[in-house]
Amino acid sequence: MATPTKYPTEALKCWPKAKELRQQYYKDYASAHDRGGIRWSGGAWAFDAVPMGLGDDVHVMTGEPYAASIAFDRKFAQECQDATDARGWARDLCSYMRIYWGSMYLNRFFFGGEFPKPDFYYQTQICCSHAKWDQEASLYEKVPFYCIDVCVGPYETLTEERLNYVVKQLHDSIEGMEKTTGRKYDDEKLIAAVHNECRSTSLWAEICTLNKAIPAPLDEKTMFSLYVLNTLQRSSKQIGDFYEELRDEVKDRVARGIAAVPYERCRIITDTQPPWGFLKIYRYMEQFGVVSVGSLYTFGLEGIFGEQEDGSWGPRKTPQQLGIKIKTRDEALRITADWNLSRPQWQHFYDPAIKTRMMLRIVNEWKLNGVILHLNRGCEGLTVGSSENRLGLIKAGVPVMTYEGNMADEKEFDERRTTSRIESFMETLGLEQIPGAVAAQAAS
Amino acid sequence: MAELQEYWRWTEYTWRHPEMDWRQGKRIAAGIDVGSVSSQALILVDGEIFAFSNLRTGSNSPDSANNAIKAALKDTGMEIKDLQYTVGTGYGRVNVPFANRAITEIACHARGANFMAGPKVRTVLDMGGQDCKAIHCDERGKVTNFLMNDKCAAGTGRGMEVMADLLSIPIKDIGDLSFQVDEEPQPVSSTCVVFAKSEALGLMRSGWSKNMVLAAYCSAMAHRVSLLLGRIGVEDQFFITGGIAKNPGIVKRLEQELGIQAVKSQHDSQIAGALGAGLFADTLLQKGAQ
Amino acid sequence: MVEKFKEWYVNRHTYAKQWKEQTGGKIIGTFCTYVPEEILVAAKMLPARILGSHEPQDVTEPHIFGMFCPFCRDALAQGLKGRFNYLDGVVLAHSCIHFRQTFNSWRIHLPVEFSYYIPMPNTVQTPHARSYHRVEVENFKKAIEEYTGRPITEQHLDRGIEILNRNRRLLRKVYECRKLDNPPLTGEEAMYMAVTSQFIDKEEHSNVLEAVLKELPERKLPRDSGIRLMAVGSENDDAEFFKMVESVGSTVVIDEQCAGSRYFWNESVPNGDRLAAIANRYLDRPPCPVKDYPAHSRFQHVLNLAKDYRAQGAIIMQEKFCDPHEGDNPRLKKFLEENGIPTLSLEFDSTNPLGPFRIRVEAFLETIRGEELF
Amino acid sequence: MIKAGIDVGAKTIKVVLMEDGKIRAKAKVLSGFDQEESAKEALEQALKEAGLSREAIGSIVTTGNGRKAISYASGDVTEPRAAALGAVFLYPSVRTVIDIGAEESRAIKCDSSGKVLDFAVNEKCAAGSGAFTEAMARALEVPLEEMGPLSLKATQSIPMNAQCAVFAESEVISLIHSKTQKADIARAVHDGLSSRVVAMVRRVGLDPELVLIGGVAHNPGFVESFKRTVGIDDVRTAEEPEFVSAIGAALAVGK
Repeated sequence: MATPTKYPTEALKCWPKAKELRQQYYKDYASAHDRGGIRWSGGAWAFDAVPMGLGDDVHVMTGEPYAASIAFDRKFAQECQDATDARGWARDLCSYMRIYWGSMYLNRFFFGGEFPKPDFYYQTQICCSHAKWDQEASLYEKVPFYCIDVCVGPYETLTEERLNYVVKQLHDSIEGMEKTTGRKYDDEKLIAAVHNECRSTSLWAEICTLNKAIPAPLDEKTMFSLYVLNTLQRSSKQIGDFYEELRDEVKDRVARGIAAVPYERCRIITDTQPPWGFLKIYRYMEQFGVVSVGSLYTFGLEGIFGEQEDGSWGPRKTPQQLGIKIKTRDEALRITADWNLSRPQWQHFYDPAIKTRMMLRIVNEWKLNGVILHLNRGCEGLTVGSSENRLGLIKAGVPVMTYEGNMADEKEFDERRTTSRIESFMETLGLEQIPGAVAAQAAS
Repeated sequence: MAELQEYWRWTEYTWRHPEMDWRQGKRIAAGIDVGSVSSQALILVDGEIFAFSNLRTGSNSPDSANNAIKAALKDTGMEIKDLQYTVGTGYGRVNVPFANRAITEIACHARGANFMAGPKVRTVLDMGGQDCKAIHCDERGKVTNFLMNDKCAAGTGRGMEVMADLLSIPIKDIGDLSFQVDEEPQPVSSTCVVFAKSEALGLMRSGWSKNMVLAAYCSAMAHRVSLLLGRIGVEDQFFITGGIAKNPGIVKRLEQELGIQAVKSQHDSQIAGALGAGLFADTLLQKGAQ
Repeated sequence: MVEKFKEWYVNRHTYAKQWKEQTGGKIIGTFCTYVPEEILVAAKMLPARILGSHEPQDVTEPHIFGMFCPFCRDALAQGLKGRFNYLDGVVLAHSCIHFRQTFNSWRIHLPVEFSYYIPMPNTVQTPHARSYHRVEVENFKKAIEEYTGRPITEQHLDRGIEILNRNRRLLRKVYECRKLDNPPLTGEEAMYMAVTSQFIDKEEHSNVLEAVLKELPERKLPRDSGIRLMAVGSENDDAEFFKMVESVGSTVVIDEQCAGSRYFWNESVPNGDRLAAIANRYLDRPPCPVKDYPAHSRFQHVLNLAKDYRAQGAIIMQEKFCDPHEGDNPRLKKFLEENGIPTLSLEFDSTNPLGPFRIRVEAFLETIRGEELF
Repeated sequence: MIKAGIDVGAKTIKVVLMEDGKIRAKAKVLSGFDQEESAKEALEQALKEAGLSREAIGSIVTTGNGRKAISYASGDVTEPRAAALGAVFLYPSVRTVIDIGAEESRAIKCDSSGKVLDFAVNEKCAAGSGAFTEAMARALEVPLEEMGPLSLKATQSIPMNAQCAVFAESEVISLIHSKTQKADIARAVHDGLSSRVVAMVRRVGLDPELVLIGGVAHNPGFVESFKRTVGIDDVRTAEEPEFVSAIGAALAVGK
């Protein structure tokens, strides 16, 4: 077989900055109280722009990314999950939740010291586990819990009443936060935060859209450490600024034909969170010239997309870009509600057919050769409907491979079986290992 | 292909009180524990252990019960008809032909443990072939709360039996051998007993010694059991019944995990169930049961 | 008369087909117990709840991954095996994501004339859920009107509400008898009564209930009722399990499950606005844990039931992988035990080997019986 | 020239020697602790049977879970590919290959050239692999090879309610203690296994042009259950099911 073309590659300049932002984030949270600031915890999908109205010293720690960081430390991850098991919780519950609880029960903060107790929990309910997660956490920590129900059906069926239902709850939550913190709520700060949120999430969608290029400027393994910033605090200006910088760098990579994977000759996407402790399976696929250009998960968890003039998928236009001037609290809440309800990764909760449609769109627009679905035992929320997605993709003629695993519980991932499964899938795609790629990896 | 020698079984034996004359006794009570792997029959005379047997369970439990009681009665001059009250327990408890009543092994193990290790015992761990029970009891050996492993046998005696068979090592030696390693290896991850076999083979193929494999299994099992115990709450004065108590490879590692020592007893931990059943029989006799 | 319910339970599909022949009416499959049946009954339709059959099956593997609850797979299997081929429509009111898969796979692979998803509020504890859900119930009514081409008048609604309420009242009355020292019903029999009300014509069902209520005062169980137990937890109509539990010296006197009391416990309270009355009824009913937050409002209700029915112990029935219940049970267990109700937790699959369960149940009963052995 | 195929399985190692599309010799040994050594032994046996010397072998291709452990192999192929190649070589019309091994079972969809189009693997579930029958045989105290014939004597069909192999073992023991006939239990065991296998096969689609390979295909009790479950009367089982993958491996050279 002829040796495939080798594209030029370069390290991502923004990389260290992303790392730095993450570390600072957890430091700030842990030390917030020392500086008289406010701490809240909850889900990465919480309306994080809303608490911003409480002041500039409001710090958040979202549960999922925190648990994911722990997942890389298999030993501590296991200790946390054992601590949760020991309290009688079922082993098949969300593994992020079990890790977060464990860290809380053990009173051990992954980034050093005791587990920082939040002033309140703030969450959205779309996955069955979300409300239960913070219900337990708030009872254990004896702090208030505000939960916004966003189960109002897919965005394409959104009505005025459905939007109002969410907005009214957001209003209530602000009153609650004022009571809890004894602070006066500042609508100007909310408005700014909503603008930032839309900017950050639209920018990420734009960056993902740049990955339509061949060769792909980014591979999913890299994207994992980039998309995460939006899960931390998408409504902060810093994060938006970072994505702007990143967008420009990725644009430049596309212009100069810089690839993420040197021997790219087969493009795929995966699905749901990967088994964090075993990202090497992505490196293994690279040996065959396979690049994962992302997933509905990396794209749509925190990227807000919209149809472009030409009907293709791209960043949704932000209120700023549309010249909308937000004046009141209510306007701000309506915009953030509508914006979040359009989140791609929320749609499949109602119907797998919607997700299949989005995936097929990605298959075509990102020019893919196949899809790998992670049947993630650690997250029923993102795995829900996966089997129907598989059938839908196969029906449309897309080669699909599935593997079972767990994003954060290594007991449920089998490395040997998964690798040999990938190898078989490569055979069905007619791909063999590229000596050059193997050697390069061995060297690095 | 099937190994002829069954390394995984404990050896059978019987015991008899050296000088007791049962004919002097007022109450003769018996307890029969028909477990999935082994069966015990135990006879109490006026509340004192007179004789017992510890045999393997055949796949035909009524016979297991008969064989066990016959073995216990052998050369004692006592016959089944002399038993005034008999309680059956264990998986085959409802199939003990000559039993007056059946009581679960959970109640019996707690009662037996209370007799064997004293009234201060609050937590009893029974690791049988099929399941693992964490029992909390009061000063009379009355069960106040209990937990059993759900649909997973990792952490039951079976795991060890599989290893013994696979490595052709008598089960009684496993514990000691598991300590003959330079350093404690990583516990194995496999949670399914059925896959433990291939996992062990894989480890051996990658150059692990038999002892290392044993060490890895003992610590994995000790860890799983400690989680179960954690859920019921381990109090001081904690006692282990069942064959597993004879495996220091697990017991010592478990004690390390829990940070407390298990109470030791001069009795064979495998008779706890039959003993408890016998004690219940004796109580019922005193209460005038027929 | 009591036997009638078991007969219905066993022959539910034959019943449905006959109902269709005789009435020429439409049968709507309901997913979970949050569908406002008043609307369907007002439109003279037969609501039939989609349930499993507790038999081993091998047909759902391609559609629902094995990490989701056995109930949602067992239920889909019934559809894929063609047992519900008489359905004209299917409706789901938002409950858990597990069962939504059953509904969606059904829509994809078993097309029916009418399918509707009600985005019912999940946070039933917020006051805003009321005005919102009223609109959704109204939308549902409109959809039904469009489908049948007949308007649903206020009189129709009143009729629907009354038929449902009557059935609920009667079931409550039957449950009342279970408070007696020697309940005239076994838990198994009560389970058949409650479950069948979820797929048998409500009026027909109510008529038999009334007849049974006349019989009950004379009725005696052929055995000592033994320990009084409560069954609490996930969907479970596993008759074999109840049989076993009641064969080892106990009687289930009350339940808190969607196959039982949760389904019929409260009524629609008619006020001027009928749709609001219907909507509120479903927001105010004893909730499935998936809708029970921020507060655990359910816990006190469970304890009250245990006390009113003098349950001596509670069996917490946990459907494997049922996250909402798994998210409640450890705290519920603690709550009950702190209030003097011992509990036994069991993990259920669609089919269960009774041997291992039996040991646990017997041991549990021994701990409750207490002194006789000491 | 001679092409050797070695299937390095979890329990046994199978070797096949082929020459111009014909099978010259076969051998099978227990895997043991040293798969490489056992493989060598099996290879020697096969050469002896064929009256050939080591030099006569042109290529050695391995498959099976230990396929990477054989240093002297000239290459290796994945289990699905080997199974598909071997099955289509022996039975050209086959489009679905069902491979039930001791530890893993697989359903493979392939084309006329033996190219794998889609496949499903029974993930880490003992209840869907040969290990299940093995564990149950032990609980029943019946030699593994007698399980199948025994189950054919069943007089009634009882469902295997346990979903997991280990829980099933307790169930079997409970059944024994409730005096259920061993034959009926054995049938329940095979029904349980086949329903799991069929559930997996449905993931790639159930095509009547199928063949059962792997050691378990020898078990008449399983095959009967399988027929009942899929509702196909003439289910094709390979004549020497355990060698199909080794044949496929031998043929993989140059493909």
